[in-house]
This record gives sequence, structure tokens and C-alpha cells, in this order.
Amino acid sequence: MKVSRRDLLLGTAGLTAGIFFTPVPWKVLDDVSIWTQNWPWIPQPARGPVTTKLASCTLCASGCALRVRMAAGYPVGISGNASHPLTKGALCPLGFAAHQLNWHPARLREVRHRGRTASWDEARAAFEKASAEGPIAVVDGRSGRAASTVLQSFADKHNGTYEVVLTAEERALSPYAQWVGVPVSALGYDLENARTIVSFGAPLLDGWGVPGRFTHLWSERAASASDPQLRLIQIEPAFSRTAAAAWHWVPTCQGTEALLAASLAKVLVEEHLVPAQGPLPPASLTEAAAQTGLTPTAIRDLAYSMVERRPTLVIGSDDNPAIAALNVLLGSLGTPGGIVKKPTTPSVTLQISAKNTPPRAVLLDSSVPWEYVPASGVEVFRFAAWDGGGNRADWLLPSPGFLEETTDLPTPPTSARAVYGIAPSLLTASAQLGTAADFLQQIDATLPTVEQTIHARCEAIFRSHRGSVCGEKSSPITGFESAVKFEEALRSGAVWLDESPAATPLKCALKTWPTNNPAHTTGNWANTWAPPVMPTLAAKLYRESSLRETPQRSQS
Amino acid sequence: MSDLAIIDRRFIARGEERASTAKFMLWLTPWIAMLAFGIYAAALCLYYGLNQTNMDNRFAFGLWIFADLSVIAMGAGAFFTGFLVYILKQEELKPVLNSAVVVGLVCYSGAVAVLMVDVGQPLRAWFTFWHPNTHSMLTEVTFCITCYLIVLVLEYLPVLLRNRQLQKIPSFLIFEHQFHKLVPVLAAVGAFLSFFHQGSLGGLYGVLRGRPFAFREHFAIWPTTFFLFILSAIAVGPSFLLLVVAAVEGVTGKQLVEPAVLRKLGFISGILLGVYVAAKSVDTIIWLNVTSPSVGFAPWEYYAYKPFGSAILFSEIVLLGLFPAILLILPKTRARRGLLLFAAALTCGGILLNRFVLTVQTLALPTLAFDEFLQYIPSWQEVATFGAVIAYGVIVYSLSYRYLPLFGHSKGEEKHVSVG
Amino acid sequence: MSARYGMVIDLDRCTGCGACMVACAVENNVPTSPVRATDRTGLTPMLVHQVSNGVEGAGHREVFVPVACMHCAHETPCVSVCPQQAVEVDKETGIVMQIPQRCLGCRYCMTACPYHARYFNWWDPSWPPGMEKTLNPGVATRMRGVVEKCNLCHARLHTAMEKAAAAGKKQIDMADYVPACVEACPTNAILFGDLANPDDPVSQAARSPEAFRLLARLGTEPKTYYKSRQAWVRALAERSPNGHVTEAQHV
Amino acid sequence: MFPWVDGFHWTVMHVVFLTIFGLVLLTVFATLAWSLFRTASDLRANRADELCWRDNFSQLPESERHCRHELSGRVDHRICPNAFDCRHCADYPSFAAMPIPERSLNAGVDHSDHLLYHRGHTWVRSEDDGTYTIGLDEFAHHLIGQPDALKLPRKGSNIQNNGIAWRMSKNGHEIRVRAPLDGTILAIGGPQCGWYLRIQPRGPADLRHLLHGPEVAGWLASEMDRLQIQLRQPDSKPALADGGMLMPELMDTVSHGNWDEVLAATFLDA
Amino acid sequence: MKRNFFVFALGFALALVAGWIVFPRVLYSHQAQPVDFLHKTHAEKSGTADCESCHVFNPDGSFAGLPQNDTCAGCHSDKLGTSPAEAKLVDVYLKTQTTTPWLVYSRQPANVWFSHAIHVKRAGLACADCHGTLGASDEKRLYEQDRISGYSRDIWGHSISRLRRAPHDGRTMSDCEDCHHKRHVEVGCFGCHQ
Repeated sequence: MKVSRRDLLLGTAGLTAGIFFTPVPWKVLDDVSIWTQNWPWIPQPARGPVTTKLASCTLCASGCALRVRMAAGYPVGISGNASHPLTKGALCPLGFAAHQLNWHPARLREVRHRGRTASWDEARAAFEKASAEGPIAVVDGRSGRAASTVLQSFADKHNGTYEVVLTAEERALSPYAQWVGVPVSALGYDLENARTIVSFGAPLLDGWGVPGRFTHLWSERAASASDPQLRLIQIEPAFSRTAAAAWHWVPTCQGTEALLAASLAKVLVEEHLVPAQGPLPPASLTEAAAQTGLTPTAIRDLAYSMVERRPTLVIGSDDNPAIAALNVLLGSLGTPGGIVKKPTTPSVTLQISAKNTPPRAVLLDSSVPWEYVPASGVEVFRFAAWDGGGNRADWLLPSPGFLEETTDLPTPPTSARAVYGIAPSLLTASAQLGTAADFLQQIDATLPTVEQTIHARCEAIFRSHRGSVCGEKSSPITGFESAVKFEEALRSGAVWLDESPAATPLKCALKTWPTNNPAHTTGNWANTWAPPVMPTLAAKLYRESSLRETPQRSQS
Repeated sequence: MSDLAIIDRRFIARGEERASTAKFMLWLTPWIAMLAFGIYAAALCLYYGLNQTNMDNRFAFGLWIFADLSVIAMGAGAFFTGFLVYILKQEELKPVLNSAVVVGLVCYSGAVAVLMVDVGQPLRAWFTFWHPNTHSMLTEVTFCITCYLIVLVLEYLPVLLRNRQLQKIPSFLIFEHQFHKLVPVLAAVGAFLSFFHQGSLGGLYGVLRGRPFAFREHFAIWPTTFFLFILSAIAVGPSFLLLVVAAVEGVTGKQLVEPAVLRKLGFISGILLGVYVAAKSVDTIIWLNVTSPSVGFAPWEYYAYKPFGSAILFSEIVLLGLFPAILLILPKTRARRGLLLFAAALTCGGILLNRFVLTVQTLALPTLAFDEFLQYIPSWQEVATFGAVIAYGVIVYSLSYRYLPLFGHSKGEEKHVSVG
Repeated sequence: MSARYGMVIDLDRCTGCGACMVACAVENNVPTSPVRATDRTGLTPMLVHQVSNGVEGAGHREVFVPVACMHCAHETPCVSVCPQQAVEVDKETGIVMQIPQRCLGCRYCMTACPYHARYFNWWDPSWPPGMEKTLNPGVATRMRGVVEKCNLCHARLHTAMEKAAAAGKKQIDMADYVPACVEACPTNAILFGDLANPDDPVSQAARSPEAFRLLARLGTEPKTYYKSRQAWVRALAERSPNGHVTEAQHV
Repeated sequence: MFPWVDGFHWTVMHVVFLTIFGLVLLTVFATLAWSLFRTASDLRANRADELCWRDNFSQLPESERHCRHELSGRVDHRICPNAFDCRHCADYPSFAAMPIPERSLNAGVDHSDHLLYHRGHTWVRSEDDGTYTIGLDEFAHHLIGQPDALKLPRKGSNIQNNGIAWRMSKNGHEIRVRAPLDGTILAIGGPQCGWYLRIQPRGPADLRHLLHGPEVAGWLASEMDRLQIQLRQPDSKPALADGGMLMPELMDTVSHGNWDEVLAATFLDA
Repeated sequence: MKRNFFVFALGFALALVAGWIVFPRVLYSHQAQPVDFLHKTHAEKSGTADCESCHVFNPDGSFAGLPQNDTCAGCHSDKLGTSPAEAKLVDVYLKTQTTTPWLVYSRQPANVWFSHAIHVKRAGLACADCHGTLGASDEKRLYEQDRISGYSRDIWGHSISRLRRAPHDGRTMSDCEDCHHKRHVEVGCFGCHQ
């Protein structure tokens, strides 16, 4: 029999009708919806138990203590470790997403030479050639580490220069270092005992020094109190985060900080608010008022409020002798709540050998601002984990990223007490990565290794019998039977804290009021202490909120 | 005559004068292009997700929701005319009934199509039927619109079966014959459904406790906007239908219905619009002086932001509400075709503005003390998708007009060559 | 007895560092979305607003207001509107729960929320290659086209519940349940606890005269309290305290 | 939605809400089902042809619905009230009794007094053996001439009065020819044999509804007028042979004109 | 008329056959476990039939799920018998320290949070209450995966209609709910979702 069109139509109708009496439409509908709930191209977290490990943040010199939540062998979450003596568990926002940095698109994973992929051997050969041809400059982005000693001794051995990069905080301390003749690394701010802190544009609550330290202090002593125990006076043109939280904000014109400092000093001395010893500023109040954009009375009031609650500590945002001189005037040098000299960590000493011959090549370790690189004519070997605009370097040498390298943590700048810790590596770095220290090691086997240096330092600290070890619970160092045990404790996340220094008055050489006023810029949050590359998630959040200006947002 | 023309001719009801096949194709081409482009845009949105639109977290509802609300209001002519003819026995409106059904079908199916693009996960849309939250106005809307769409399709069926070729198939003709007897039942059901979802579309915003600009006092479970929307919808429905018929008459150059019918539509529209304007004014006064102050919002701050000044309120109520109502109610003005159409157009404009204010201005206005007044410009994908609905409507209506007896057998001799 | 988890945020303590935002995003596997995302299409379950008092010069004051879902307790706006029960208030915890797998992405709840605390996944979530290894196991990633928001770090509550169950306890130990933002805040500005428990520090802080809630007059009983000793900050509670519009100044 | 599905609560809202929508859907689909059922029963009862015809008839323009008695001149003006089926016409006997006024009409197309004519331009001839022969009348024949295709019903199948007896096509136009009476097909012919079908009527055939005698001339005359009008051209070139004689193969010779209209009107089709 | 009905019925019947018999076979893909593992044999050989000796709880109370390689290596540090399955386990996985890619029959998607601790330790359910006689199974079951949703067939259950289901068959959300309703344990969405 022949199939007519009518039959086809009817048959199809029957099929369609029948299919609704089968699971097909319903099950498919259900499954398709389930498919949308588990789209295969959307990654899902790995399964497995979550363990917590203690570690330290190595993004900046502060070495904040972390609790890292690990799952399936990878870090999945970060929080502060309250047992840390300085940070008290507080972290900067970048720290919370730092564990994503290792997979940042800008991560360096291979040796690159002028834009093309190269090998470690080539790099080593090039460096040896360079060091044979002329002096080498070794620039250390973060001084005082065990690795630093390796770099330094290499420089010394191969008549190179070893230079360290000072952070803005350290630069702000350098005037005192000159006047009292101690290295910057031996000076610190005794914030904990100060009752008035006058900040000349220093971003105290915005990543200054050890971020957690002052933030925590402020939240304990100053926040949410109309008459705080700790008075924070912020002198700054812009209404910064610190200004927003300050007890008193003094808006001044850009670049008149030194002049204001001088006029304040004048008021202090003339109105006998401070003993009339020390240098006298040659400033006139009216002129200062005119330039700073404040009224003379405002300046007077400011001076009075500075001394109302002593001890008063003046903090500059950068190397500014005039501001530094205020501390001298206020007698906040070497006194509690002022600028104190701390005993440096045993065997963590560091003298900068200055030779002025122009180098043939420069080796940069960790993220170093570019002004430390001679403009041209030198071959640049840059060790970095992330290519933060590193295109100016001839050699980009990939170094271990976050939590991928065991390194020790010397006393951070601005700390009033010496601390020492060891940041363990929780992740195994890929074979393609290498540190500057190892790099030099392979060139000159006679150099001390990082491990040796760390052992030596722990040994020394242990033998000094000073201070205590802050782990899950704090215990005196004398409680440890051996240096090995002590080192183990440090490697498992504990931090050694020195005793608070006896207040040793400092002999100040300052006789005349400093007039030289090095031009300085108020540090911008993003590039002075943050890594050149921000954690992806943090970058995203700043882009998607009005909280901080980010390039993307100002564009859009 | 080419074969295509002969075939085409075969489907056109006997004794009907229609444009030549070529001309009709010419007429359809731009609309088809528009439709195709819109479908492309919608496909982009479905494939890449809604980042193709300019909606954002504050403007979670955009052009599409506004379009849906408007289009559905315009489609109200369908159920309301059916209601008038079958339930209230206004027989003289019968000539426009089929036309109303087509308009309704187009509006509703178009709206539903856009909604499917608008939701982020269309493949899960059926969850609303499986796990309905009966407290949500949106659930009410979804259920009503779905049911009513079925009803509309069924109401359209007899019109479709009257096609010259289809009615040559005996079973179809007989089915049409039988089904026609029961259409009043559908009309009644449709009216019931429409009353509800037109209302719940208004309720959609009236219940937004978090948006004092939209929030209104409640009667039982329904905010006043629920009832205002029903009123405004049945007010604008006839006006829109009137405009459509007039437009078709204009395009085809034929008189398709007696002028009296259009005037009747206008009159009904006018009366209802009047009632609506009155109710709306009372509601606005209560809202400005009682409702929103009680939740800490100053009566006039809503209108502190340009371009949404208080002028918008005036034009919504008076310029595009009271004024056309008067024009439509007064026999003198109603009698003049020009004024009649003008008033109908104003009426539609008023309802469009009302929907716009409720959807867009509500979201643009800040609620927290520290958030901003935001603006939103739809992306081309949104506009194109919306355009597709319009094109779809025109195409379906044109085809229906050409091949189906929308107005029964058009009497009256043709003025010039007809199109569509 | 059932709990009512809530927060009291001391605005005088907030320095606007944004740690809460980052910690929240990390904890909840918020994707590192494409650069096209802006502050209007972004995904910030916890968002810190910067608000000024509008005065120029020395009298200028600013405050940072962290805003996340307030978990409204009464006539929760987003719950009643959801057409398919993808949002509900948990009887046991008072947490307003958003289930992305149930959500169809109609975004009605977003229009309903007066705090703009709900966010839509405009893009499919994506991470730079390898970064998906750092996803938090306790939280499933969402897909494009659904709404999400703060759920008070429910994964941490799960962990606490499991721990309690394993130890054979009925109630969880509050020390085990600390949302990421609370944990992250370097100045301890955020206080988290059970508002149903009158002895809980949170309920005590919530009762203080300095405490206030945003848009409390809407009558939705938000469970996030703010507190400040500055009157102008407390005035932010209402849209227009004196009938005039206080404008936010975004820096 | 259902008590066993997540999200259902035994609250008033749920029950009311879902009941309402259940009822709505029930009503809608009951309506649909009911009309489908009625359709099926009609089809089973073989009422299809009649219903279709009545429907088509109601659509015919008035000009095509004149009563036969008007055509014969017995009455001045009368529109047929029951679909050309004089068998059910109450007034038929009275009209039939009236005398036919004498008038000589030139139909313009020849017709026979021995044949009975159907309004769809078919004729019926009763054979001696009680069967009937059905053919296409001169008018239609001249119009179409030789059809391009012919589709006749199978032998033994049934046709119904006013149902579709057979289909032809010419120049792309489909032509449906209506059956003049009920019966079973005995034999099929075609244009070449001058007749198309031979049928055996069901029971005693009642042929009152078919035109015969003088009516035919009147009817054909009116048909000719219609044709004249339909094929009229702006420049009044005589469309038909002089003296108004139909010329054969009209569809081929006269290319202009709306043939679709003409055929539909001629064969009383929709 | 008759013929029409017949043709329609034919289409209808075809649909039924396709939907009820062909569809389930097409919908699921079948995969064999990496290693043929028999619970029964292990229970007999090891002389212990309690699940927790291999499926342990982690210290933090979370459930370890399938045993890791070291658990297997506890006995199979080297080949005990001659079975090819064991040989494969030892040579391919244990020796090379690669985790055995077991296919988990009752694997729930990432958005489901199921705490064995709460169900076993607090509610006191027995493993068999949900997993049935899996612990005593002695047949090598294929792992069936839904091609569309990617779920294991055990989630939907083996009866495609879910009308006549064996006990412990099916792990869908409604199955969880049924059990919870039976035991009057009401939890919100986040009680089971994450």
C-alpha cells in the first residue's frame, strides 16, 4: 500500500501525541535544567578536607602573619594570625587575596630575554660575562633577608655595589639616622606609647609601616571615642583615608609641609610650649599662614594641640628634615612614645658599600621601583615573580611567587622592637623558577646559602636569650632547649619578638634648623608598598566599587 | 499571472480585493529584515548572556520590561472587546473582534518571547510552575499570561480556519463550525485571566516595599496599582485597537468598518480613561501625602531629579489622561475622525508614559541616603530585540489581514490599490 | 532555640580599607570578572560606600559604610517577590537565603531590594588559568544569569554545624562561625552574633543609642545595625531626614 | 505545584491559587475537547458534505443565491433560504404550481430539456436501468474545455448532494465540481465520453431540487450575465462570441480576467 | 477512517516504544570502574563488614568519602593475590602514587552540601539506610552517567519513571525531602545547598 501525505501527517501527529506519555519530554526538560546548574565550562572547587597552616605574607617587608586555609594542596583562603606581636592578626586588603597571585596573568613563568623566551643557562652565562667585564650593581628590593646577605657578599666579592631600596617609611627616618648616627634599620617609632601623633601626610591607616600595627593601635585607642587616648592629627592637602579617621584633620597646600613644620616649631618655642633648646626656625607665622592656606590662629591652635597630650610623635611621609626636626624640638627622640633606637636583630647587620663607578650590569631582586635602575647602558637582570611593567629589563628572571619560597623575615621598618620570623613555603615552586640568591650561588659556590644564613641567625638569636616566641601561645625563648627547636618553631609560623628596648636617649647632632627640603611626593597607595601587580580579586573589587581609584575606573 | 501569484491568490478569500503579490512582498521585506536582525540580537543575548544589554545591578529591569508592560496593556483590547461582545452583548463591535484577537495574540506572544530573552536562565523558567511562590505578583503574571496565551491561540484558531484553502478541508470547517459556538466561554475565561494579570502587572511594582516611589497602599493582598493597571489597560485597549484599524484602513485605503464602530471604541476608551484618571489622581494624592512620608521619603523629592521633574506627573495625568478623555467623551470632538485618532494616540501615549515611569523612574531613583540617581540607555541588542516584536506583530497582522476574513467581507468599493 | 544572626558595624572604626570586600569575595568564590565589569555590573556582595557630609574645607567629614545584605526579618522584600521560591528566610538562623540553582534570573528581587545588596551574574564566572585551584571548597560557584548576595558565609556555618555534630553537640560554637568580613576587619569594626540572644554583645550593641539601621522606616527589620557617635552619620539612616536629599559624594 | 513537590505548602493562598488555575485550564481544554468530539461525531455521521455546503452557501454573494423560481420568472425576487435544497423547501410546492410566464430567453449556451441541472453546472440524466449519469453542462464545458487534470472518485465510493463529486484543474486553477445528488459510483467517464459519473442513487431518488425546463434558460442567462460582468474589460472588447454565444476553451482564449473568481462563482465554491 | 486511526495509533505506539525502552538506553553512558572492586570480597577477606574502617571521618568531622590510596596500600602494599584487578591497582595506581579515579555512584553536585557527620553521628542513620546493600555487593556494577545532566544514574534512580522504585533507589532532592518529612526534620535551602 502506498503512503500518502495524509498518512505521514497522521503518523507524526500520533508520534507527537505519544511522546507526551513517555518520560522523554519531562526527563529531558529536567536534565537540561540540571545541566544549566552544572555547566561544564564553569569550574567548581575541588573536594577534600580543609586544613589551616600558619605562614607569613611576603608581599611587602612587613611580614604579616597569616593563617592559610589549604584544600587539596592549594591555599583557598587567608586570614590574619592574631598571635603576631606587631600585626595582632590585622592584614591589609591585598593580603586576603594574595594566594591568587601565583596564577595572575602577569605571572612570570619562564626566563625572558628582551621579549623572547630564554633559558637559565643563557641568563647565567650573560651575567657571568657581564660581571667579568665590569662592576655589578646588586639592588636589593627588600634588605635584611638571609638572601640579602648572599647578594651583598656577592657584590663585595666581585667588587660590585650592593644597594638597598628604602621604603618611604625608612626614608622618613633617615634624617634622624644622620643626626644621631645610627642606621635607619636601627630606628623605629614607639607608636604604642605615644599619646599624640602628628602625621604630615603619612598614610598611617592606609598601609603605612606594618599595616596591621597602627590600624590595630588606632582601633584600640582612638576609634569611636570623642576624646581618644591616642590623638591622631593628620596634616595633608587631600582628605585621605587617614584624614577621614583622624581626630583632627588639617588641610594644607601641597608642598608646604616643611614651612608649616617650621612655623609650628616657631610657635612652640616662642610660646614656651617646649624647652627653648635646640635649633630655631627662621620662619614668620604670617607668611607660613599665607602659603599653607591656614590662619595664624589655626597654626597656633595646632601647635597647642600638639603638646596638649605628651608624648607627641611627629611622622613624616618621606625624607623631610624640617618635619623630623619637630621631633627633636618636642624631645621625642629616644624617649618612650617617640623615635627609639632598637637593638637590631643579632647578626642581621647590614652596611651599604658605596662605590661610585657606573656598573656594567644591574641585578634587581624582588619588586624594585625603576628609579633604582640607571637610565641606560647597563644590562638589567630583574628577578621578579610578576612582570610588573618589567619590559625595561633585558633579562626577566622568574622567581618564586606567594608562599612558594622559604625566606626569613627581618624586623620590618618603623617597628620599635626587633622581630624575626621565617616564612615557610606551602607550595612547591615549578622547576622554571629560581631566586637571585640561588642564581648567584650557582655562579659562585663559595657564597653562603640562604639556609645556612637562616640557621646562623636562629643560632645567634637563640644564644642571645633575649625576647620571646609568639606562636599559638607566647613563650620565652629560654623555654626552648635548642636552637634547632627554636628554628622549628619559627618555621611553623611562630615569630620571635625582642624585649622592648630600654629608653636610651639619643645624642642629636642637629644644631641649625634644617632648610634643605628635598622634593618628595606623598606616596600613592598603589605603587609604593603594594606589589606592582595586585591580586586579581582585589583589583576587580576596586574596579567595581567607588572605594579606590583604579586605572580601569578612571578610564570608564 | 505568475504561478506564485496564482497560489497566493488561491489563499485570499473569494471576492476580496488584495494588493498584488509583488507589492505585498515589497511591503513585508523591511519588516522581515527587522525581525531577522532582532532575532540575531536576541540570539546574542541568549548565547553570551545578558552582558549584551545595558542593564545593570541597579537597572535590573530595562527596556524589555517596559516594553512588555506597554505591549500587554495595548493587547488588552483583545480580551476587553471579547468581553464587550460576548458577555455584555455589544454586537456592534463584532466587526473589529477578529482584529482584536490578532492584536492580542501578537502582543502577548511577543511579550512572552521577549521575557524568555530577558530572564537569565530561560531553560529554568518552568520552575515557576513547578515551585510557584503564590505570594509573588510575578507568579500570578506568569500563570495568567501563559493560560491567556493558550486562550488567545484557541480564539485565533477559528479565524485561521476561515482561510479559503483551510476551510476546503471538511473536518477543519466543521471543527470551526462547532468551536465557534463555544468561543464565548473562552472569551469569559480570557477576560477573567486578563483582568488578573493586567492587575498583577501593576502589583508587580506596587508591592515593592523597598521602593517607596512605587509602593502603594494595599486593598486585601493587592496594591492600588493593581486596580489602576486594570483600569488603564481596558481604557487603552480600545484606543489602540481603534488606532490599528484606522491604520489598516489608511494603508489599504479601504473602509473596513463603519465609522460608528470606531467612535464607539473611542467613547468606551474615553469613559474608562476618565475613571482611570480620577482614580489615579486620588491614588497619587494619598501616596504623596501619606504613603511615602510614612516611610521617610519627602513627598516631592522624587521629582527633584531631571529629566523626571514633576512635569512628567502633570503630563501623565492631565495632558495624556484628562485631555484625551474629554476629547473622546464629547460627541462633537469624537465625531471628527482626526480628533478621534489624535485622542486615541494621546491615550496610548499616556499609558506608555505611565508604564515608563513605573518601570524606569522607580529604578532610577535612589533609595539609600548615599546612593545616586542613575541613568540607563538600552543597548542596540535590547532595542533590536524589541523591534523584532514590533516587526513580528506587523507581519502576523498583515498575513492575517491578507488571508483571513478579519473584518468579514469588506463592503465598500476600493479607493486606490490596496496593500496588505 | 533558633538564632537570629546579625551584625553591628561601628562606622567610626571603619577606615574603608576594603579588607571585608576582598575577604568576602575570596570566601564566596566571587569570580575575577572581565574588565568590562563596572561598579554597576560588578559582583560585590559586600560593598563599602564612601559618604561625605557635603561640607567643604576643614569641616569636611567622610565615613565609610559597608553594605551587604541586611537579612531583613519582616516582610523581607526579596522573598515575597521571587516567583519560584529561590529566596527564603531560614527559620533556624534568620538568614535570607538565595539559591542560585533555583533562580531563573528574572531580577525582580533586585528591584525589590532597597539596599542594592543583590547582584546579578552578568557574565559566566571565569578565572585566569590555574586560579580555579584556589576556590573555596565550601561554596559552589554560580553560573551566568542568576542573582546572588551575601548569605552570611553560610559555608562557615556548615563547617561549624558539622563540627558540632561530630562532637555530638546540638548547638554550634559561635567561635566556629565568623563570617569572612567580620574576621577580616583589621579594626574589629564589625560585630557579629545572635540578635535573638539578649546577652550576646551584638544585641547589646544594637540597643545602644548610637546604633541605627538604614531605611528602618521601611519596616523590613534589617538585621544589620550601624553605629556612630556622629549625628550626621546617624542621619544617613533615612533617605531624607529633614525632607531634603542628602547626596552621596563618590570620590 | 503539587503537594509532593518542594515549595508546596498547605496554605490558603496555594490551594486557592492552584485551584483557580486548575479550573481555568480545565475549562479551556474541556471547550477544545468538546468541539473536537462534536466534530468527530459529525464526521462519523457523514454530515460533513452537507455542513460544508451549508457553510459555503451562506458565504455565497447574494447574486448567486437566487431562488429557481425567480430564474424561471414565477417570482420577481427571492433568495433561496435553504441552500438550494428544494426538497426541504416549504414553499416549493406552491411555487411549482404557479404557471411559468411565457418568455423566449436566449441562454447563449445550449441546454437540453431532457437533462436536470444542478446549480454547480452539472447535469443529471436518468437512465432506463434506474441509474443516473452525471455530466458537466455546456456552460462549464465551454469555460474549461479540456481540463489539464481530472481526479474522479473511485468506483463504488459514495457522493453526496452538494458534496465534492470530482476535481479538475485548468491553467493552475483547481476546480471542485459539486455532486448534484446522492449515490454510489457505478462507472466513471470523462470529458471524452461526454459524461463523468454514473451512479446508483440511494433509495428512490428525489430530484426536485434540480433545475429543469424553462428555469434552466433563466438560470443560464443570469450565469452568462455574471460571466459577462466578470470578464468585462475597461476597453469593452466583446469577451464572448457575437450574439453572446460562448466560445469554446474560454479559459485559454481569454487570458485576462479574474478566473479564480469566475470558477469559484461558477462552481459555487468558496 | 479506519486507516487514519490505524496510522495514528502506529505513530503513538512507536513513540511509546522509543520513550520507554530506547530512551533510557540512549540517555545514559556506561563506564567501568578503574579497578574491579568487590565490597563482598573485601568484607570477607578483611573479616570486617563495618564501613568506617575504610570510609573514615576526618578529624574536623567531615567525611573522607572514598578511601585514599594509602588506605588501600594498608593491605595492598604489594600484591596479595593473583587477580588482575589487584595487579592493576598496585602497579598502575599505588606504585605510581596516582590517585585512583574511582567513579562515585552517589556523587552529588557541587551545590549540594551533605554532612555524613550530621546524618550518621547526630541522626544515627546506618550506612545501609541510604546506600542499601552496596557494602555487600558482589557484582561489578557499571557507572552510568546521564549524558545531559552529567549526574550518576543513582541520583535519579534506576526506574526512569520513578514510579515503582526499589528502596534506596534515587538521591534526588525530593528523595532527601521525603526522608526529612518522614523524620520531621525541616531544613531550609541552605540546609543542603552551598
